[in-house]
Amino acid sequence: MVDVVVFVLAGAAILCSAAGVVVAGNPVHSALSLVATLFGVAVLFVAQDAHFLAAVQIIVYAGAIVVLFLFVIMLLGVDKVESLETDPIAGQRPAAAVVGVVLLGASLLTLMLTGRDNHSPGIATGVHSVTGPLPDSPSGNLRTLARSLFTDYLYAFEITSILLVIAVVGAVVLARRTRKDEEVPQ
Amino acid sequence: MLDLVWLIPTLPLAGFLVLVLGGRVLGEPRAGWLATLCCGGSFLITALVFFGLVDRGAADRHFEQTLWTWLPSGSLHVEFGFLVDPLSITMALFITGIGTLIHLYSIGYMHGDPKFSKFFLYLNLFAASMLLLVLGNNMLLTFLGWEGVGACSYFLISFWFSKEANASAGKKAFVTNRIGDWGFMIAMFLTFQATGTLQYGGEHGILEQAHTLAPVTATAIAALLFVGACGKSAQLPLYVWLPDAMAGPTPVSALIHAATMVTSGIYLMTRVNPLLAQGYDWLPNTIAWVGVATAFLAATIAVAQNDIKKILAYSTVSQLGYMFLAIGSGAYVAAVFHMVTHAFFKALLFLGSGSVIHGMHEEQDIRRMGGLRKYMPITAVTFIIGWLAIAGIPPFAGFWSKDDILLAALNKNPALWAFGFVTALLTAFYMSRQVFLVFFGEERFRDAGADLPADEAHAQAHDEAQAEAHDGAQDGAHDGAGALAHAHGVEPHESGWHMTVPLVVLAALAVLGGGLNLPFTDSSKLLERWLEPVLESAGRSTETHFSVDGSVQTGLAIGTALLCALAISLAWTIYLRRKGADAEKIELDLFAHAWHYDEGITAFAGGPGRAGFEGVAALDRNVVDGAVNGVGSLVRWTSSKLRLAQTGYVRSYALGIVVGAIVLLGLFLGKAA
Amino acid sequence: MLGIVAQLAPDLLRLPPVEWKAIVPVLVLVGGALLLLLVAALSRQKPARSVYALWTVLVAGGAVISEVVLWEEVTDSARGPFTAMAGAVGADGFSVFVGVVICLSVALAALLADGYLRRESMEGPELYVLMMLSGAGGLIMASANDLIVLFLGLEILSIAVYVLAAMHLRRATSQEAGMKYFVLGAFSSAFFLYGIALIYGATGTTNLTKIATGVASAGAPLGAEFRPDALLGGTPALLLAGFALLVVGFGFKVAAAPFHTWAPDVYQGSPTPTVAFMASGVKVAGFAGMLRVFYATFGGYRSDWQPYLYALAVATLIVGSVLAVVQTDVKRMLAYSSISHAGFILLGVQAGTANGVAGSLFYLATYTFMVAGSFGVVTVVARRGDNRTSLHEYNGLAKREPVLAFVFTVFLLAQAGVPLTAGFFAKFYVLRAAIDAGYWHLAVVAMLSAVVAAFLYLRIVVAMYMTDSDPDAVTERRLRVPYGARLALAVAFGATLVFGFLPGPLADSTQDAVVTVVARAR
Amino acid sequence: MSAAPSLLAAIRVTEIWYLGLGAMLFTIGAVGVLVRRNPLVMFMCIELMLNAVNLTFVTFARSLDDVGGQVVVFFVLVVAAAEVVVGLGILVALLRRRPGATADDVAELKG
Amino acid sequence: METMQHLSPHTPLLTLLVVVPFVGALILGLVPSRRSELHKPIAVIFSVVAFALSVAVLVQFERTSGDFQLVDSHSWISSLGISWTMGIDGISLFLVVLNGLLFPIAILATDPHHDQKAYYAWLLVLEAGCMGVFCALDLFVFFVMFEIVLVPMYFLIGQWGHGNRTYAALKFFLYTMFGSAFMLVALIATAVLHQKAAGGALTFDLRDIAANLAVGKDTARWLFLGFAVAFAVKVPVFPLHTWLPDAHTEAPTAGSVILAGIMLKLGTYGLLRFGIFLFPEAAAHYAPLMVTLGVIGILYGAVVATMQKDLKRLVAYSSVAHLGFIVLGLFALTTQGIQGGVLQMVNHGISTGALFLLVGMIYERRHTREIAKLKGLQKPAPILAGVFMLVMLSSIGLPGLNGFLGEFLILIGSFLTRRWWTVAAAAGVILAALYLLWAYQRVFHGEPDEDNADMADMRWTEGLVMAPLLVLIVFLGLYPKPMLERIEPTVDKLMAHVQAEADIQPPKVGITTSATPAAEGN
Repeated sequence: MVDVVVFVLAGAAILCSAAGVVVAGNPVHSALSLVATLFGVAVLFVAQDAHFLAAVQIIVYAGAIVVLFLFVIMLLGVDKVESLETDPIAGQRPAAAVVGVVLLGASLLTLMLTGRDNHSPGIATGVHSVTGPLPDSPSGNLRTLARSLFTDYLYAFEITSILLVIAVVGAVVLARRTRKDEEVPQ
Repeated sequence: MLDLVWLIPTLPLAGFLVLVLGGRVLGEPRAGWLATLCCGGSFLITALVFFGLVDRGAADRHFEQTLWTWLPSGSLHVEFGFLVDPLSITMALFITGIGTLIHLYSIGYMHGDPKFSKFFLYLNLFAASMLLLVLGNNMLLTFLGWEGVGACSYFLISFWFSKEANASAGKKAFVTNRIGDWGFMIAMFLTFQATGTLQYGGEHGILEQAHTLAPVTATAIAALLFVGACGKSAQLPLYVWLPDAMAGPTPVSALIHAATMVTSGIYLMTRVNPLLAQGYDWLPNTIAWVGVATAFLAATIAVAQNDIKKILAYSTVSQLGYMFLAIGSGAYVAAVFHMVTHAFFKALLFLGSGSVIHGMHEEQDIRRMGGLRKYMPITAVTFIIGWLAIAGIPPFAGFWSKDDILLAALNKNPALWAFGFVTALLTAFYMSRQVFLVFFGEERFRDAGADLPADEAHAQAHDEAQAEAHDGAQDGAHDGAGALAHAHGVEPHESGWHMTVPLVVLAALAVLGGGLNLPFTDSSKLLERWLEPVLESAGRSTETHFSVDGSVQTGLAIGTALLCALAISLAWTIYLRRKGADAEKIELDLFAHAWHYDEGITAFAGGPGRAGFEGVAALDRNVVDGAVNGVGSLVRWTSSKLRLAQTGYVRSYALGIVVGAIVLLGLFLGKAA
Repeated sequence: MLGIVAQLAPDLLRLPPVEWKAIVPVLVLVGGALLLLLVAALSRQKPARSVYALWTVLVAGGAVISEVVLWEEVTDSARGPFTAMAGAVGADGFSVFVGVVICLSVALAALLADGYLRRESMEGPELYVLMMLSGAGGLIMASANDLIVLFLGLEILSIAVYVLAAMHLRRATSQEAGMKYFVLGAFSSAFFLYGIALIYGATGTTNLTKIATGVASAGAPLGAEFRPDALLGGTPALLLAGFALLVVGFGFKVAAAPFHTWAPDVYQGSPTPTVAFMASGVKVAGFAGMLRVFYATFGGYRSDWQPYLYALAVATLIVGSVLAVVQTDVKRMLAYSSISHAGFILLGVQAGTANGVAGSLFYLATYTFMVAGSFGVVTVVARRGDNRTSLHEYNGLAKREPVLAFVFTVFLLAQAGVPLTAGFFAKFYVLRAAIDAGYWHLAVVAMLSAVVAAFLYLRIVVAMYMTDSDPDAVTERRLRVPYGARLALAVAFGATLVFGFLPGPLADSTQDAVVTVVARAR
Repeated sequence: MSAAPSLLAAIRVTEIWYLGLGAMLFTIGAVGVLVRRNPLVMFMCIELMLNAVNLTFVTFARSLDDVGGQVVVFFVLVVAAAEVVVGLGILVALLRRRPGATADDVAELKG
Repeated sequence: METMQHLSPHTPLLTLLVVVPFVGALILGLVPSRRSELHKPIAVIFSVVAFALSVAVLVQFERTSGDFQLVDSHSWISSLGISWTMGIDGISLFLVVLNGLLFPIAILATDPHHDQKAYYAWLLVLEAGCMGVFCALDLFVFFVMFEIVLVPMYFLIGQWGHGNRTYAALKFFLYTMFGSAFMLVALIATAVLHQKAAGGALTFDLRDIAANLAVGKDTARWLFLGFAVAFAVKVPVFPLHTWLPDAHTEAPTAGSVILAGIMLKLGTYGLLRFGIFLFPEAAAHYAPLMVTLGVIGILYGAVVATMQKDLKRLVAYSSVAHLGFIVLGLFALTTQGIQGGVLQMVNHGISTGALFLLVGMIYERRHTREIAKLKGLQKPAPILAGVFMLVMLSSIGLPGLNGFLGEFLILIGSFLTRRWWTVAAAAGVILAALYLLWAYQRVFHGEPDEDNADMADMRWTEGLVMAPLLVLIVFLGLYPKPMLERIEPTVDKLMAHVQAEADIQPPKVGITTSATPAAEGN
């Protein structure tokens, strides 16, 4: 019963704040809504016994990424409220609405179809515990995760470093200032 | 001696080649003499071959000479070879004979023309082609000659090409002939399919196989060949080119458009007479009716013509109609007989008219002549002989041959005879009209142009195109001559010996030509006996079994001659005694306009015909090519519309991605569901 | 550090054996990039700029050499393909072949970039660093034997290219291109990732070998043609939806319609040498992933995904060729042409046969040269500012620059598929595969679209040879073709012709490089 | 009184709840990208989508009793971080030249 | 000739035929542009050498054999079973010789006004390609050659053509490529299906495939259509002909000569070799269609030609009509029809080639091809007019000149199997006279106006160049036996093949072979 309540509350929070990200005129509000969403997701991680991930979610996402967003908002002063009454691209918004509904419908349909066809209960038809079973206790979560990360996913783990190098180099390159007089006439 | 046959066409051909390469170097008059010698040499060889043939027995008068294999392809095997038999050698004889005379005549006639040597070059080529036509031992070689003479005719009609009308006339002749040639070609295809060969003679030749053919096949082949003959020999409905062909120099009219080329249709039909015999009866009937209709129609038209050559042209058409009447009636001998006599007197008439034109400084309108006998006596006398011959006055050549034809027609169908008979009267009448207006009566050429009746103005206008053509004879340098003649009048003069000698010779032949086939006794029917080997294979006897007895025949002949004389006197009354006062009662507008037939065709070709062609061309531009360009435009249009989706807005692109994802999801789920 | 941990607590962490051989090419590229970055950052006086390009070419060459060494092993019948790094890397002929092509693409783009950077007064070795790292991402994708590794490789490849696209800071269009590419790339990545999640749910793993060989609930392998639905009846919707979303991701990377919309804008706006890399290297990597996942891993589900790749191929062919018709910017034209080429390559992919894979690989390899050469010419003609790319700039080029025009013509005709160029054989091989698999109708569509596309190439030829120069172009200074670009063009030109006359060796290697399920751990 | 709790107790939160929620979140993110003009907000929406995927992974990990799904989330986080860094870098470069530009304003390249 | 006899039978004459002009083009490419005095001599030398080689081929040809001769085969792409196989038989022999003859003439007869080097180089490439088409016995090599000729011709039209040249060049290229698109698919399908059905290795060898084409009847019909479309465009068969007038009209004189003289024959040759020979049953099945299109082409081409205002366009449409005859002949499927078709291919090449040369001479003097602006040219230029007349009469099909015999054989052959079509087709003979004579009248007859009065007559050099064609026009009209007897064995063999495969009876000819005359069914 508790999990139902948790799910409903967290789910509602996630959906509401996610909607907030989309509809908030001020990007700062959007960013804050994003934080709320991330928290909600973290709660659901906990509800599914992914305690460590929940922590990382909060620290990395809410703590680092959203801060970065806010930082850029402040840096560039793009915190001006966007008028959301109309969309300059004709038909974009209704199309988005239709597309959203259909996309959601398709996703849910997928789940339902899978549930229908699947003889075993549940949707995930896959083979169980291929990489390794989840730990029984929350305390085992970190250890299991770490072992998997450094064995089965060692390669993936190592190559994320390349990603980070690129991010750094990219940021440096793009943030470089240029003299105005060198502007290329278009 | 028969082995020399290859030399017959080769000599004029050699002359042609020499003139092509060195004609200009030779110049006038050597080029003309060379050509004449070549033609004359050819005549001599023909004569030698003729005697060689005569030497052989009547049953053995068939000789073939193969030079090389021309067209070997599968079961089709066509040789380049010659066939010498009484028919072909008869043709060759009068072709080379008259040809030589006309070559000679032309030396005088073409005097001073800047393209003197070129004229003889064409004449020699024509002679060679014509000889190939008659001597060829297969249909394809005949066809080669057939088209060759057509091409030469084209060259010569448009010889003075500076005038558009001449050029048009040449083209018209060629194209109209081609319509006939279409029939000829189909006939060859059918022949090949039916018999497996195109050779005339020999064991497996067409003529041998003819009687084994199904009647329908034989009829089809013969009918198609007749289509070809209609083109070449200017029969209805294809005769229209011949009157226009008078645009060529007069010797050409004499040689090609009177004596030789136009008779090749007769030759062809005679050559394939076994096919006609094997076929259904409706075909000879049709041929006879076409012939007589042409004869009658052309005669009526000739009545109302004022151009001296045009009268003769229609007369030629009319006489050719007679020959087809003979063919259709099964009287091949009569046809050939008339062909020969006609060659004599019509060549004579044309050459005479050429002499007149020459003497009148390119005047061709008979209304501006008159009384010329005083100025050009030799021309006048010979012309008058020709006139009497064609008018069917005994004992001139025309009387005998025409009489043979009328008898055959009567035998076939009295109605045919009736038309033929009326035509004979008309012939006598219009020829008399011409002779009287040209050589007798008052001299109208001094104040020419002034006294043309006003109501004839439009007729004049109609003739303008043609008249211009003749006015402009002798190339651009002479252009003004005709007009000058109108203004100041001319002093007619007799032509030189080059021109008069052929006239005299031909006049003699026109007088004596009837002797070839006199109807009195079997032995006097020289031509009939001579041609017998060619015709007996027809399966029908050449001995025409007349349904009327001899005395009736004689009576009819005499009656016809008398009535012809009456027609002459009628012409005398109208044109000499009453000076053409009531002429318009006979020279109907309908006749002057050639029954509006040619005009109708011209109007059709220039109107709906041309519009149709334009329509197809427009179809090609707009629909066929339009479809191609349309595809291009469609792609371009699609592109320009599709690129609107490429808005530049990143959100639209994202929308596209989502839509794409949804579509793929939908497709996959559709599979799952 | 991990090693230390592993030594200290062997039972806590048992590190998988590291098969260096399999990852050396990646390491060479990454190491080369990092070395360059360090040297450039630390050295006092900047080395001559050409050194950067030279270094990049050397590094790429080194990677190629290491790939060739690997090739000897994986194509050896006695040894054959193997997995490495706990099954995350699959070293087979396919990964090697694709890796070589990507390295070539890096080298060619670097050669073009050399003169370009100097002309545009752009600094720094970062471009080369990013290119090498991006190339490393491509290599990772090619050898990925795990969907997550594949995804990471894709991101490494893409994120570097986003930066490359936006790098010309003085061209507004460059940033626009970067922004568009980034937003859409990240967007499509999310779809792709979602797809991975669904497949994970459907199969229980992200490891391709395991997916392919299958693990029954009892734990016994079912063999290469494992299909869960064989037990359950019907392919699970989850898996199918996963396919669909993966197609979205791959389709975006290879610029297949309707996920192509970014390509024209990005190609037009990005620095031209970068575009050369984008059109070759990125596309190659995208197709490599696609082949690995669909052909090798989900080969048993061929009948499920083939129809949709078919539809994708048709749409791509048509959009690419038709939309090119009205373009007036050469870079944009070539962008559309690259879309239509993607359609042709899809022909081979969707055939779902070994011939198809080989054909696609042949196409990718030769297309790399053609497109790098084409954009090389565009780079040169664009002059300083990189914005003289409109078609009329090419008017009368044959008069002014006969050699350049001729070389460009060869590239264009090759792309049009004129025989005796590599482009013809490329088309020939994929067509043959499609026809062999019974898709002759698709082959007809492809050839017809090639006709439409030919119009675009011919238009450029018309401009160069059959149109007079613009008046001001005549008075301008002659074009300078930098040595790097010369070399790149010469190599591309040579390859285009050589493979056009003698495609045999290359085609034979593509046969050896047909992707398989790599199951053997070394 | 006891009926409601027992009813509630009868309801089990199964994986489909989570998966459905993930799908909704994903859709909201996707729609957000389509309707927002501020590039920053668009990035945020993409983050929403990635989160939805993370949620899905974690859910599958639990139903499959497999740790792999959870590990993947790590990598997704890294990727998200790297993406944001580069994306914001591009945005900075762009907006520095054209302050206040929205995604729609950057549409010079088209056709 | 002596030396030719001494050529060893192993000399790869046919390969040399292709290689020599190509090498010439390469050498020309290496000669500097400013050494313009060298360009034409080099081109002439190589084309004359090629001609000499083609004469050597003629001499070495074994007259009585219907097999492929002088076969010369080298493996090219072994994995696909593609080999460089060259060989000729009676069908291709004279086309090769004609090709060898027309190129030196075209090169000698005209001078480009700019870019000499490229002009001659393209012409030589074109010659190599055309030689390749006629000699290739490998489907693939044939296609390569068939397609490669587009490029030089495209440049010849586009760079040295007249007014609307780029449009014409584009149209020519794209239209032909459109056709080839189908052929390529059909060609690959043929090889692939043949392999599948017959087993063994993939092969593109024409002889192997034709010997036992192991595909189903319906499949073969589709394949035939694929090939036929390509050839129909090239021929061109109504309604796919509209590229031709544009291309012919806008091409430079040499281009028009080669287009009409040689390149249209690629289509008819293809129809014969890769249509009828390869798919006899399908050819017989579609013969009514092809024959109908041929007949429509004859009449339609003639009618449209009549209304043309441009002299070159008129000649171009006359080609549509003439090629209609060839199509009719080929698909009559009789010995005479096919033999006539082959003969007519050569004859049309000679006479239309000559006609285009003459039109080119007029254009060079008067700078217009508009019929309305030309008048009375016979007066200032009687020799030109005479030569024109001769060539024109050959084109009209005057017996005694070469044009007639081909047409006659075609018609007599087609009459055996397609009577009513032939009756209609023969009417084309009338129309041919109409449009050509009318054109001649408008151009050469009449009184020249001042623009035309001073036109120069033919120079002796021009006459010398024309002379071989004129001699051939007359010679082949009177003595075609040397040609026919070399063509016949091959055609007999082909007919036997067709009759066996398509299960048709040879047409009955003559009374002796049939109890009831064929005409009975009339």
